[in-house]
Amino acid sequence: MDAIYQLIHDYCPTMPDWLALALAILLPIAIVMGVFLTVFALLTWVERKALGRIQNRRGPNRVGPVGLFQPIADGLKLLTKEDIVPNAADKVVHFLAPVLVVVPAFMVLAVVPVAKGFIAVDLNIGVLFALAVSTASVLALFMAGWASHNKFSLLGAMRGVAQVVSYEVPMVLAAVVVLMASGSLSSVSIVEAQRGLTGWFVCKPWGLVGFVIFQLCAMAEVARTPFDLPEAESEIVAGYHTEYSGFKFALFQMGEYVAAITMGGITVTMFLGGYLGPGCDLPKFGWLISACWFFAKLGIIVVINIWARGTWPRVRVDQLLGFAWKLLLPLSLVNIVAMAVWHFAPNKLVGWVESAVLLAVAIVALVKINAGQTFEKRSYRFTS
Amino acid sequence: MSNLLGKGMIDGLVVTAKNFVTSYFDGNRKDRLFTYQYPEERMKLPENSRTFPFLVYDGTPDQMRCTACKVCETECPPQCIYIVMERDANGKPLLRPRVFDIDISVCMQCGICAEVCPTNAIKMDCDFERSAHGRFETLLSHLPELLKSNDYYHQIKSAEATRVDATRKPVKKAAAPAPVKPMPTPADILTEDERSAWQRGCQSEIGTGPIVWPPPVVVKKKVAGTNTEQNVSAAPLPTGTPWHDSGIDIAARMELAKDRSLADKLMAAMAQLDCQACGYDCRGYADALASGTNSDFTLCTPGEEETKNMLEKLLKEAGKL
Amino acid sequence: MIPPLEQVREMLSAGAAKSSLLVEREEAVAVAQFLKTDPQLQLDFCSCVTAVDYIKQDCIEVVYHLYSVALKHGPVALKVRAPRALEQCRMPSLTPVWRGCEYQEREAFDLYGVKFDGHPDLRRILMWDEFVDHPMRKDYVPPMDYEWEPTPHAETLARAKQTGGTVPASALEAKK
Amino acid sequence: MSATGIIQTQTLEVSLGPQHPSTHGVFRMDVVLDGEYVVKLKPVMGYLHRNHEQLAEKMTWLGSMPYTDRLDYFCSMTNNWAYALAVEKMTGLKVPERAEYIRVIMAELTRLLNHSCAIGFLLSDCGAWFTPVLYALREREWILDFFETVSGARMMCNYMRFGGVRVDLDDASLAMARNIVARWPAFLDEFEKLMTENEVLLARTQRVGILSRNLAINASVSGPVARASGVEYDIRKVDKYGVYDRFDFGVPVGEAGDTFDRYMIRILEMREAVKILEQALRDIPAGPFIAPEAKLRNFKVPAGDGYGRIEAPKGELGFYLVSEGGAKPYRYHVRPPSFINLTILEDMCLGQKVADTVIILGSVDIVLGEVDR
Amino acid sequence: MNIVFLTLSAIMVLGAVLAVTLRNLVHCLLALVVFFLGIAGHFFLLKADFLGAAQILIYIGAVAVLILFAIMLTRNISGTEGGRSSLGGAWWLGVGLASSLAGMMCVFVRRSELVTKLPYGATEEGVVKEIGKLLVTDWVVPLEIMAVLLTAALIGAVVIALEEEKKR
Repeated sequence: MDAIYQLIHDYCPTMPDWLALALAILLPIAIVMGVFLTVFALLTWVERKALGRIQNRRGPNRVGPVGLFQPIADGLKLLTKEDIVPNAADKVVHFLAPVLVVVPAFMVLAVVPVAKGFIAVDLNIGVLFALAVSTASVLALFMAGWASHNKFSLLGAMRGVAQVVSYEVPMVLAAVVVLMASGSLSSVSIVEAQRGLTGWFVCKPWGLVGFVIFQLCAMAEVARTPFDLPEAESEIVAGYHTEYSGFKFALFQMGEYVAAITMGGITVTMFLGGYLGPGCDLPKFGWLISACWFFAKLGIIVVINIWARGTWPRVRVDQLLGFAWKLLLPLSLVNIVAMAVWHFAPNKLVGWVESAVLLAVAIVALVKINAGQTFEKRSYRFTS
Repeated sequence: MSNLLGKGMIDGLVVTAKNFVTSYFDGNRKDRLFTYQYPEERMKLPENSRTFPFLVYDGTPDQMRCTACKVCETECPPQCIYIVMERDANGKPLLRPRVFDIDISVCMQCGICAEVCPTNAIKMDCDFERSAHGRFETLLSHLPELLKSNDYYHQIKSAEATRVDATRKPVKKAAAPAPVKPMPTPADILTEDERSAWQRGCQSEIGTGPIVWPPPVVVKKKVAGTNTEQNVSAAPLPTGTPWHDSGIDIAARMELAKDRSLADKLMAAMAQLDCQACGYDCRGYADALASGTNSDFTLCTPGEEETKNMLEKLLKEAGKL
Repeated sequence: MIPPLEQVREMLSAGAAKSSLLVEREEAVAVAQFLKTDPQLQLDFCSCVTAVDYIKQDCIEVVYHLYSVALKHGPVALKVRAPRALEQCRMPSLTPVWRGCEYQEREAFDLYGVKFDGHPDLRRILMWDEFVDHPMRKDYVPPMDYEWEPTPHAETLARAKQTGGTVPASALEAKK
Repeated sequence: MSATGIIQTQTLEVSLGPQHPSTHGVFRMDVVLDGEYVVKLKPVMGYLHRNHEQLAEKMTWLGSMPYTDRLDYFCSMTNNWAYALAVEKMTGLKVPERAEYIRVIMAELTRLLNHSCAIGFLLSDCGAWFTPVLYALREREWILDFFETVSGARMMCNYMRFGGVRVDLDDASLAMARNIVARWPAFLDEFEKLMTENEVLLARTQRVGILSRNLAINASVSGPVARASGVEYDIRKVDKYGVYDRFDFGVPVGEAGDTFDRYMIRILEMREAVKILEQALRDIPAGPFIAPEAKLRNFKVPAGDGYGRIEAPKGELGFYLVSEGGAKPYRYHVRPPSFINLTILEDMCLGQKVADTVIILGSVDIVLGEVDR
Repeated sequence: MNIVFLTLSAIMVLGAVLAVTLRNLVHCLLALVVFFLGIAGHFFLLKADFLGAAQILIYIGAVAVLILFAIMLTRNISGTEGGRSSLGGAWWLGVGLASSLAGMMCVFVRRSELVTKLPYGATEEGVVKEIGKLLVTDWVVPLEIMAVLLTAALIGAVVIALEEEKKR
């Protein structure tokens, strides 16, 4: 933000001081909102096209050249749709819920370093701020479910709250490993700590396990398949946003998709070395290449989400919670120990091998312990 | 639950990935991306495909094959066809339908009318774009819209059309060639009473009290001195014909007409449909056969074999043949 | 009385469509138990339960088609008759013997008005609960006023009323 | 059975349906929930009741044939065959060889179509976001095109007549049928690879909605649902109707009787159907496709009653017909498999969760046209 | 800077008052959340952003959700059946007590010099490191005790859940 403040002063010194400051604050916000809203619109289009192709049909191809204006068409449709509020609903809370869903999703964007030197607000507690704000969405889920005064949304809300709360813990613990490695909370310094050829944290054993845990928890946090329980269409109609229509429903969708992007952004920042990549330090177009690296990696995360959504069925509630508490949580604790072992090892190779072995043993042990419900191979006899 | 990230899920991902990638290479093959982009890209319908029925005419719309024998009207399961026989001034049937309505909102496209039609007059079309603005008047297709030429029939169903043409022997029109009347315009085609008569007949309202079937033929007569017309329904059939119900089979009908005059026995042998395929209604044809004015006993097409043999037996007994 | 075993077995071997067993209402459950438990018969699969309204003989007949899954032999039609009048139209339910009759007997009750004594949960199954009459009986006259909509059909109804179309009591009752 | 544990929770009365995305039609289940567990479940049906049986009493014998397509609108061919079989049994009409083979081909194609869609919908109830259904629909399109080429309509075929079939199978349509059947093994392998070993699916369907063998027989459950619980009863093998005794095919039988078994039984039955089709298409004889003495109009059935049944994809589909010798049936009753298979829905769902009731209903595979008639 | 401080405090006071006086429990909870946000805002104003983020994470993320679950278990949530007005009889006694307490607080704060000095030389980026060092050096004993306490609570929760499961 202060870099932009200097920039403004160089180009037009005549501008009064408070205007420059205001501009320095508002400009990055405008950029971030603009970029990520177009990314959101693009994401809905990519998802529908990709799911279509997976399912042997062409995705939307009517509106715009290859269906590119489909998100705009959806937006306009939802804008003009009538906004029905059930009369038994709790008006105030019913109105506040979609707002509270969207706000945390966008606030987290403040600490995601999009490119070299391009970060909205360089807080030195970046990651902690991101995780703290993303827990606020729990309240929004409950408000939506409770205010709609509808049994299905109540069930959806309870599932959503349980899911987000129980996946919060392993997520934070998986993030702890990265903080230990980079020594600071600020997202820019985390990215800088991953320089070097195999510098990305994902290349380290504990980094890989941390990445997998963080990615699973992010999918659960944002309720994407296979964890999309809060709005499981086939069971509880549309979960907590059953009673929403018109633009409030659009806000819910926007909140969900933008949260998916921001969680992807944080995963990229922490594990895949944010905007780092060969060529991101060039003087002239360094920042442009680093931006491309960042969005490329974000694309990989989004593709994984869509791919999983097109293939896997949904997990049941008790299995979902069991998976979080009985497997992800202990695994992330062991991951922290493995990180410590790697850190204090005499040299890199020994540390690498030791933590890898420790993690492998931990994973196998945990899988064995939780193998309560084995899947038996079924044999079928054929009567003549 | 614990080994959630096992092999099975990876296999699933591989299958969807393969589908995703190959859809870009052989996307235009119909067995891969099987959706047709409808208005631009149309699916070629196979020849047998059937939607709504239409009436076939040879040459000019006036030479339509339909003889208004009403077999399709009786056989149609949802009862969505309504036919009124055309009569000249003094009420003689002209073997042509004056009114032939099909309510396509009721028709379920089962094709039974085309199957049972003795004169191959009604066939199944394959044009499915029949949307309309209203739910009642516009979905009721009248005679002019239904008429389509035999060449159109050849065009949409060539194999079937040629087969039909081969089997069709030139149908001898019993009645004298009717003077060519201008096609009735829709305005005066369905008067008020005929519409309600049609609705009674067509709406197949189950058990709405005794349905007089077929609906009484209404002949308009000017009331002297006033310009209003008074509906005089044609004389209802003599009540003394208990066998006059197509539901009873021929043995039972002959049983009922056992000790009756030759004309009554001949009438009992008919198919009781008053379909006028023979040029008269059942009563008229039986009287014609009894009085010898008409000696051809094979005109009762809906009666098929059993009626023809019975008529032949009766005429032989009576020594007419 | 329990039908002699040979009669049933010969009926089964004949396998003709004519193998039906007319049973008094009182003995129906006993005969059913016998058919189900007898080692040679073991008719444990009650495939189809139908009510038929014989208006001329003034009786409603309920037909149970029984098969044996164990011995895989053919249908025995167990027929039970009850008078048509709604009050006396009662017969013992065979659901305790074959659980499969539960829904089909409820349907017979719903559409024909046959009350099955001993049925665990005798309610209407296809028609809505406030419906008064039993629609599949031969003398049933459907109410004229199904969901009313002002369409040309209105003329049809007017015409029907004018020419003496009857409006049944059940329709008026349902309207109240 | 409300929780008498430490916290006294309140039960929740929810009605799943008739407007619900996964009840396969207008079907309602009044469910009493204690938390996520089902305490009581009462199915409510009748929303699609068109009184098909009373309509049939007012129509000729042939007139009801197109209405049988609307019973189980997924398998119109097998509905036609069941009705035709019942009437032929009463009139003693002899069906020519070729017609019998054509009927077997059509029935087995309908079985493929029905099972693949049933599994597809079951998986989309599990949450697999419609991908398996669209793979199944892709294959189903080919079979529907074949039906349209032969009978004239994709789903409402109205194809079978008393004594045979309405239109003959010419060489072109036989060739079309052969290459459809040739595609199926590859599709089945792809489908199994996509879903069968998926751990999430295994976790969700194994030991869920268990149906014991005796309860299945006692509640006259038929079709794949019964065979999954260990009931070795397939009407094609027991009654040997049509020419089924000429083909060698197995009947898969499971033993655990849970949702996964019902899923696997349908896949194995599809593989058996492909075997039958290959044999039928290979040795279909020439000859008339309808009995010469079959009459279209004034068709009369001798007085008496009769019960004909076939192994429809969903179970035992039977027709009980009473005739007074007239042109109209005196009594016309349909024995619908889905309607009777629902008797045990509550027994399977007690104690399971809301998410499981939806899958159990999906595994029973009901179609409301047949349930309500 | 004090404009922001004044508005923030006003919002906080409004939130607190609403939290007490609203009838619908869910609305009270939301007012409470607004109050917690106000506190977090103050921390950010004082440049103690670690505390601000922690406040959001702990109070809004956990405590509010805990109260939420508590609300779910109470009977009349919309508070309409209550009947008695929420202020209760002797409300004037409560106000008197509260105002006297507030007065004493102001006096103590005015007198202590804590306000003028930034604690522990908090430089721009050092706060987080400082807190980290302190926690592991001077305050390590309370940290360990709290860790043991939390794990005990966690195990207790699991045991209760298992019991509930067995009863099912």
